[in-house]
Amino acid sequence: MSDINAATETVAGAPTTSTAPAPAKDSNTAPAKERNASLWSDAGRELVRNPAFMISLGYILLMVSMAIVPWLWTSRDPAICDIKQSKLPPFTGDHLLGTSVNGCDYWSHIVYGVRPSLLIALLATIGITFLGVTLGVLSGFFGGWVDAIVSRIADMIYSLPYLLGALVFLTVMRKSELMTRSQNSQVVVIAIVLVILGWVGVTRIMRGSVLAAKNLDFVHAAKALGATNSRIMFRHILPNAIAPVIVVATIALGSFIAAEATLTFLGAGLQAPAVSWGVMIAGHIQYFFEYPYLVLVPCGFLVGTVLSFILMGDALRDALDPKLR
Amino acid sequence: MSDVVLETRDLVKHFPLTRGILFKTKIGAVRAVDGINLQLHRGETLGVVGESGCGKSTLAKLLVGLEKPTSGSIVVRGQDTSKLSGEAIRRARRNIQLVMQDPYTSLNPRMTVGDIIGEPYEIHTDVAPKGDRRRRVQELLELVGLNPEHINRYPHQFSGGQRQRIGIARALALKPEIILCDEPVSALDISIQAQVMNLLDELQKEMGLSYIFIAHDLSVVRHIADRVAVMYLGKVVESGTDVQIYDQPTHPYTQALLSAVPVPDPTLRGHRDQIVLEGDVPSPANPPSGCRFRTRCWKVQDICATQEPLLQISAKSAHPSACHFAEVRDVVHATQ
Amino acid sequence: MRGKSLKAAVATAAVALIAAGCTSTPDAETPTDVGGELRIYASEPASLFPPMADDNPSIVIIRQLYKGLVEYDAKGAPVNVIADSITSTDNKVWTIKLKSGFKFTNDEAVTADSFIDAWNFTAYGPNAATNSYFLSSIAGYDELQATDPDGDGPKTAPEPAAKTLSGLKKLDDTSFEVTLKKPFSGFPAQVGYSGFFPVAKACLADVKGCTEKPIGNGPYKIEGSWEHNVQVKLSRNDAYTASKGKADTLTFKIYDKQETGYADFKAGELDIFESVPSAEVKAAKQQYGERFFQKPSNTFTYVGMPLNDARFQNKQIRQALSLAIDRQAIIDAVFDGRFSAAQGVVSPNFLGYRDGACPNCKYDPAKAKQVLEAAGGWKGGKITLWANAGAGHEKWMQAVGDGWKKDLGIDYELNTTLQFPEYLAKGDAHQFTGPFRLGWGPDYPWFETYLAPLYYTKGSSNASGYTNPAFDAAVDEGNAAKTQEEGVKAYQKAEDIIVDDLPVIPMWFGMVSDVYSENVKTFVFNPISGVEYDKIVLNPAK
Amino acid sequence: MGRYVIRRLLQFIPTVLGTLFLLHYLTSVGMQLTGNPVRALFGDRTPSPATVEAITRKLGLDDPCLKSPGNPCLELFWQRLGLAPRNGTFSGYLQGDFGTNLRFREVTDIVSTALPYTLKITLIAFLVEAIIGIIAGVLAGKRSGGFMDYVVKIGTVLVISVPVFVLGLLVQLFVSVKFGNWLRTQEWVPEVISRGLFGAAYKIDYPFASLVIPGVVLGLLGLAATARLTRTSVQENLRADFVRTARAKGLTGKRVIGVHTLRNSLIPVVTNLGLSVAVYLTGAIITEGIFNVPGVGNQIGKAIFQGESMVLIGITTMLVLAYLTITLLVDLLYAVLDPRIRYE
Amino acid sequence: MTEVSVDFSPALRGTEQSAPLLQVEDLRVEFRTRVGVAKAINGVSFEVNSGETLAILGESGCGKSVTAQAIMGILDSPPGFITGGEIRYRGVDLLKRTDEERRLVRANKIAMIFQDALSALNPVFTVGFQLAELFRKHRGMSRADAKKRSIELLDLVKIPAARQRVNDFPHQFSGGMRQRVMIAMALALDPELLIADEPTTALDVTVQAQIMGLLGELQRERNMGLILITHDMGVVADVADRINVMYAGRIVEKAPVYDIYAKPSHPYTKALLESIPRVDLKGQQLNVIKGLPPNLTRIPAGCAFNPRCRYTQDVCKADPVPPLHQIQPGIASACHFWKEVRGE
Repeated sequence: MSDINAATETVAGAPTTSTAPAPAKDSNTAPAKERNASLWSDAGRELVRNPAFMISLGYILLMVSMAIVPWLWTSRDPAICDIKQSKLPPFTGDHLLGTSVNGCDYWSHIVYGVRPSLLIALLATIGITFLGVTLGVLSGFFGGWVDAIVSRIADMIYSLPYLLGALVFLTVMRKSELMTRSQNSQVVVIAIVLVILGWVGVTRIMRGSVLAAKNLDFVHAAKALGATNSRIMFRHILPNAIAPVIVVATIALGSFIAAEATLTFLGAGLQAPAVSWGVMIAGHIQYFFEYPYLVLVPCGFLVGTVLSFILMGDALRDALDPKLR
Repeated sequence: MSDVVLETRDLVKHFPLTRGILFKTKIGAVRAVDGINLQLHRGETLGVVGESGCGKSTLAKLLVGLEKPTSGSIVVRGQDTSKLSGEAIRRARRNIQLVMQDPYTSLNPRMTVGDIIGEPYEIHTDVAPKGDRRRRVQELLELVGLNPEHINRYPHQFSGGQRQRIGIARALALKPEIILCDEPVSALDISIQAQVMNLLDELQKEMGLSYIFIAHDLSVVRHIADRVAVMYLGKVVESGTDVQIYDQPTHPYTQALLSAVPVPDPTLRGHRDQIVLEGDVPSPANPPSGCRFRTRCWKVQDICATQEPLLQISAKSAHPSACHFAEVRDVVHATQ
Repeated sequence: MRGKSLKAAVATAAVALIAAGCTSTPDAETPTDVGGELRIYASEPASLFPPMADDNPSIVIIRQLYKGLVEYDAKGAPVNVIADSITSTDNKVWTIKLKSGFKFTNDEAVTADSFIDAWNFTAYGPNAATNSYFLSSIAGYDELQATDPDGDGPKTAPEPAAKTLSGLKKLDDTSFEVTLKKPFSGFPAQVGYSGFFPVAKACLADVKGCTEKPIGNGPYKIEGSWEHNVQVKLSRNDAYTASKGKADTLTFKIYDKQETGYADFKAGELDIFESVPSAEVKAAKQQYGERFFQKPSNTFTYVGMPLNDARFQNKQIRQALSLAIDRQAIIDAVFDGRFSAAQGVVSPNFLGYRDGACPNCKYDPAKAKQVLEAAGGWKGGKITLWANAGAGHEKWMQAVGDGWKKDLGIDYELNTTLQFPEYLAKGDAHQFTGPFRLGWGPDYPWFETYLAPLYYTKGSSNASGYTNPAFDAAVDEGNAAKTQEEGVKAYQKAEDIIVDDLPVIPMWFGMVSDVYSENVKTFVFNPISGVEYDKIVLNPAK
Repeated sequence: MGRYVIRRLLQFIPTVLGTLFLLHYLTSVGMQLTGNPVRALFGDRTPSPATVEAITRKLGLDDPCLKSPGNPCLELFWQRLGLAPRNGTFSGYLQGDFGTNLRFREVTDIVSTALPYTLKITLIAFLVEAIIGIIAGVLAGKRSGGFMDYVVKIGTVLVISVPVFVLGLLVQLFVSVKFGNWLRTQEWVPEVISRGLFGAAYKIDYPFASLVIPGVVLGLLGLAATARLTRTSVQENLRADFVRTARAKGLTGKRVIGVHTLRNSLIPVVTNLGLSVAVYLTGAIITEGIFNVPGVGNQIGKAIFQGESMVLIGITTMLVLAYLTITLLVDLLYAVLDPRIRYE
Repeated sequence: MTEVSVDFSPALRGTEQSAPLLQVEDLRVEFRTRVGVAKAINGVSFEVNSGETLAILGESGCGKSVTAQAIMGILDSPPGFITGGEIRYRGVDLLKRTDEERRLVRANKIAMIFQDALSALNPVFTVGFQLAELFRKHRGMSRADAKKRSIELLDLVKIPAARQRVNDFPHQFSGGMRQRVMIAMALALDPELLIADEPTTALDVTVQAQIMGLLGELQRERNMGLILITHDMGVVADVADRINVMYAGRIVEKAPVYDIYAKPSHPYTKALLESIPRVDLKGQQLNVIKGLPPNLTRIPAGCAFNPRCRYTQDVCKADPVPPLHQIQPGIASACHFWKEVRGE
């Protein structure tokens, strides 16, 4: 299949002849366009054309704007509730999505509930990416005892079932002052626990990528030039190994949102009166049979968000993986 | 000889084979490079030829410092680089630069051409002041026949031959005396090979470079090399000028190798002295005793198994040849 | 008196509410009533060994396996079963005479020793029996406890001073004498609790074996052994001579979640389901009609006041807070009416209960504002409402807070982060920084059980830290009273003090919400001991 | 191979010890911060200190280190392992003593009753995941961009994004209760289907049938991963030269896919399947809870919320060992599937 | 995986033994990729007869491998589509036949060997399995018989100790031995035509000589037609009878082997010959072909070689594409200035 690969290989850049440099007028306009002709911009162009990606992105942006400026989306204060207005169905009066058991406006809870969910997921994702990449690069690049220690710890975490680990950590952590102080500190604690249990996957991917990248010719070339270890790691290996991590991180972001809901369902996540989708679902699950919308509405938003992140990760994977082109 | 820019003395590289449950013990070694003596003179091209598995790539890695030799020394301008460490080795490396085989993998796809060629300056910051680097990179691009305006492009926007030029430009950045070319054209299309070989030729003349040219393609080596060393299983079996090696080969392995090279001339069909070797190259982990080529050699006698032939000039070989029964035999030309 | 039960259950499952009520159908015994299998919704018991079983799921089954001195009639009054008589002249020294003819399933006769040995076992500290507490009113109890001298370590604690209770005296094989530390008129009612049940000698010798495969003296005996987390199957004990069980088999099917059990009931897998999930009550009422059984129960939920906190020391503040809670609205919204709003601090099923005993427990926002103003208004800032984590209390506590915010303008926050052990410990140590939710279940059908433990100075569950000599005196008076009427009067006096002082804000009493299948012909319910499975008659199989 | 296995087994030791210590430490800190779990047994009533103490001592939780926050309780750890004496005797994991729950039921007993259910549900989930996942993955991979490809892509993404507790409840409501109740009104449906298969909870009368739906719910998540992995793997292998060779050999399409592509594609899938089994053994905390399966996951869930540290540590130890063993087996299986891999 | 009906002697209906072994007429193939349509083959015609060796010579991307795959019917589709032309085997246009008929032609009538034997052999099956598969599926042989035949085949291609090595996996063979296995596989069913796609590119020269020798020997013995696809002008000079030179999806020159080296008629061929170093000549000046082969999605108008050609004039830069001029019988060139090129 070498033929057709070669045929499409040079398509991205205009073919130029080496002996006769391209005419000057051509090169005046070219650089601006060429500058972004990297893997990422190729991927970017492809993603823009991918409807699933764009819809997901739009949805996420919507959610993010709710998280940042919830008051633009609802004029109601989610903390004002009237028990006598309990469990109104959607589209009753001025309650777009009805009211919760406590008689709180459900739409305002949806709007204000995005923030903790997204925040936890975002913090946890940043955490696993940072920790996972660092440890993965170190253990992949240096090998030896660094690798042995990281691998053993990774084994430990891996062999601890995720949910079990999270529950154990959280039931311990929640005793600490951190969990009782404010919603934000609860968010941080949950994110930390998710990071502690989540970095292993990223580390393994990163380690594998680094091991593969370590033997690439251009790394040898840099070494032969006398490049230092840190230069090789950060300038050469990292940029080339990071793509799969970004894909995994996007998907992890989605799964963390779901994880927060699951932990809350199990009573180890955020606690009311904190407003989050997880709290909304967990708090109403017992009313599911009679008032299914109380569960299905926040679930719908949750699934939409998780779905969006996963679809984005998926699209990103396809766009970044030259093998699938 | 004062103009020797690089010399290897008994260069050896063994990769240990280990086994063990908790603690690894050495149970043997892959003798990739097993005692090699080479000399490279200023301005000349030394070709190193051999089949895959003969230790060519390991030799290349040793020479540019990507591997540490097990024993022996690599002397660059009188300084034994294999004994250096840290900063000193990085300085020593400036003098010997590498052009790699695969133009697709040897350039970092995430860096622009300018970054790739300019990287040597960032590593060896004293070579060029910061403000001057871009200009120098553009000069280099021009030197290797690329458009200096393409400094911001990425490698994948170039063809294989152009990439190989980028690789050469990178190697030239630090103005080294020696360039080690490890199969620089074998991954290129035939119509492009000649472009790159001619470029290398021109650069050598212009800059007084010395090349070590490692390749499996004997025709290419013949074209470019002044002197040639033939490797088999980690050892040099024959060395000499290109005429000596190609027209008067004395080692049976060299002869077999040369005779197998097809010549693009159908009129020579059936008129060349063809030697077809049997079997494969033995494992370098367990090379034959005595002469390593004896298992495939048609001249083999008892002495070959017991006594290792030295690489030396003998009665029937005017140039060094490691065979007890060295004898000239022209296999390249038609025997009509 | 399903005891304690309730509370431990609350600790684990979400809103596990248990019930007490009265029989729904008149007893009509005919020989054809016998037979069939009764499939009952149950939770995993903690133990099937009476001294160790203090949780409701265990007690429900133990009541079928064992019989005690007394059981309770439809009004909750004790009726002798194994006891022939329980008498005292001073409410302090009680003489108990036993009927003869009762046997354990291993043919061991039930004698005075069966009780004395069991009670000594339970009371003896190192045996670590969870029901030990119930014996603490008997003279000599303290000598059976060993306390770590320095309280800090595994150094083996000293042996207790005695191995048997000095307050227990065997008179002969069928009678013994119990001496209490203090007079207590409720003693005959108290001994109906399963912690006072007799235990066979063989059991005391092999506690573990007897836990898995009990040797009882009740209307049913175990089939096979306890199948953990799956089921406990009982069959009629024909050697039991008092009123025999009706169904041939009682199968207690064990569920982890109410919802799952209810789904199975709807699928026809169960005959009796207790505590229909709140959200399904309305539907159940409609669907099952007659077969839906609802009745107030004895579990009491309240919001305790941290009386050590200066902000809550003015009783008018407490009254205002209480008046600003719309109990019925919360019950309807959050629990679909599965509670009955508290009108006092004692269960409606108990002797001495009075409708509307607590004038401050009605929702009256106007009066609340007025009282608060009279008290000088609220200057305490945000109120922190406490509840234990993971037990489903957030919703209604939130509603309480929302009410205060709306009617009194007092802002609140919720702290529901503590797991039950820590939460309880915080209560024990009077460390709550705001109103806290707690519950209470009676240990025996006697008014006093709602008073002394909760409000008596240094009472065993007095988490508010309330102390009032007038109240203490009223309870003491009731305990020593010669007649029931006198006692109740004294207890009511004590209740009046509480509903005015409001050391806790009464919220509601539980509501039994049971459903039973078409297989059940007569459903029998006891206000104290709950569903009487042994008395339930099944329709003949089709 | 033998050496490799021995080396891997030796590597188990630090991992297991590390996990054990981690759990030990966490639960100890939990107790140090929360207080004695025994207190919760008594609910609203304050028990007498003597009683609490007696129970605590009997449970082996009377070590004073459990009262000083942050103390790693090393002595207690060694005692639990059975490497240090407690009251003069060695009794810990090494001696087969895994402690008891708060009601003095032995952990080994708890596990041995719970394990059979979990094994059954694991088997079902595994079969669902392996069979459906691989078939769907192959169909999707065979024609990338085709209908099945989209079905698998969308299906798997949906399954991943719906939290399992929501999924479980939905399945229970619609499949087990609504559809099941209708089935149960149909005379012609055998009970094993109507009551067993479509029951809302585990039933002792139908020990296998009633585990099928929970098993399927459990297997769905892994199924998504397996299908995707198979799909990618098949797609990759279909581009491989040896598949081209197989076609050049004039083999039927069925054989090219079924033999030459599938076998190679299964290699990465096997790892995933192995890890899934490890997850099933424990990951059923929620699913087992919803369907009332008295398995290991259910016990773990209870142990966590009731602070039964001994149960938690005991079960988890066994799970970690199971996990490690499975990963080792998977690696060995790898060598069987891929002759290029040799372990030394 | 059993075929429903196996035709053990698949003879294609309508074939005439008198017709040429293979005739390709105006074949066109394009690849529809996301970045555009790449015209890989733009009207290629040639024929091969029994016992004859036709070399298709060209650089990577010129369409020579695609031609081979199109003939074999193993083009990856999508993205590859045959958009026109005929491929006649013994007079029968294969493109008009059903997939099943085409499948039976493969290996039975036309076989193929690939460049990289390591990736072309399935790594997870033994060499014996992959050989025997042909006999079992196409000839319906028993396992034992098929194995016996496999060993004979390995003997035929001179693999030492064939009886033992038949159970080895591909990675256990050296490069040369693997290529011998490939040859054995291709010859198993006695095809009439063998397509060798760069069979020695991945091999060392000494091994290359062995393999080319073996191929030639077997071809002579069996009187097979051989299409040798390569970029190596040396190899071609040694073995080919006739040569077709391809550039940008077209044949630019056809000639018998002696003529082409002696007197090339197309500037591309000529430039190629001048740009390759020879092992037997020293000091030879290498002529450079400037520029790059064209991008197949944007082939220049007119003669595709015009931007790199030293004979280029305006006529070359405009359509129509220069047709193949018949110069002498058997010699044709697609250059307007073939006379100048030939120096006539």
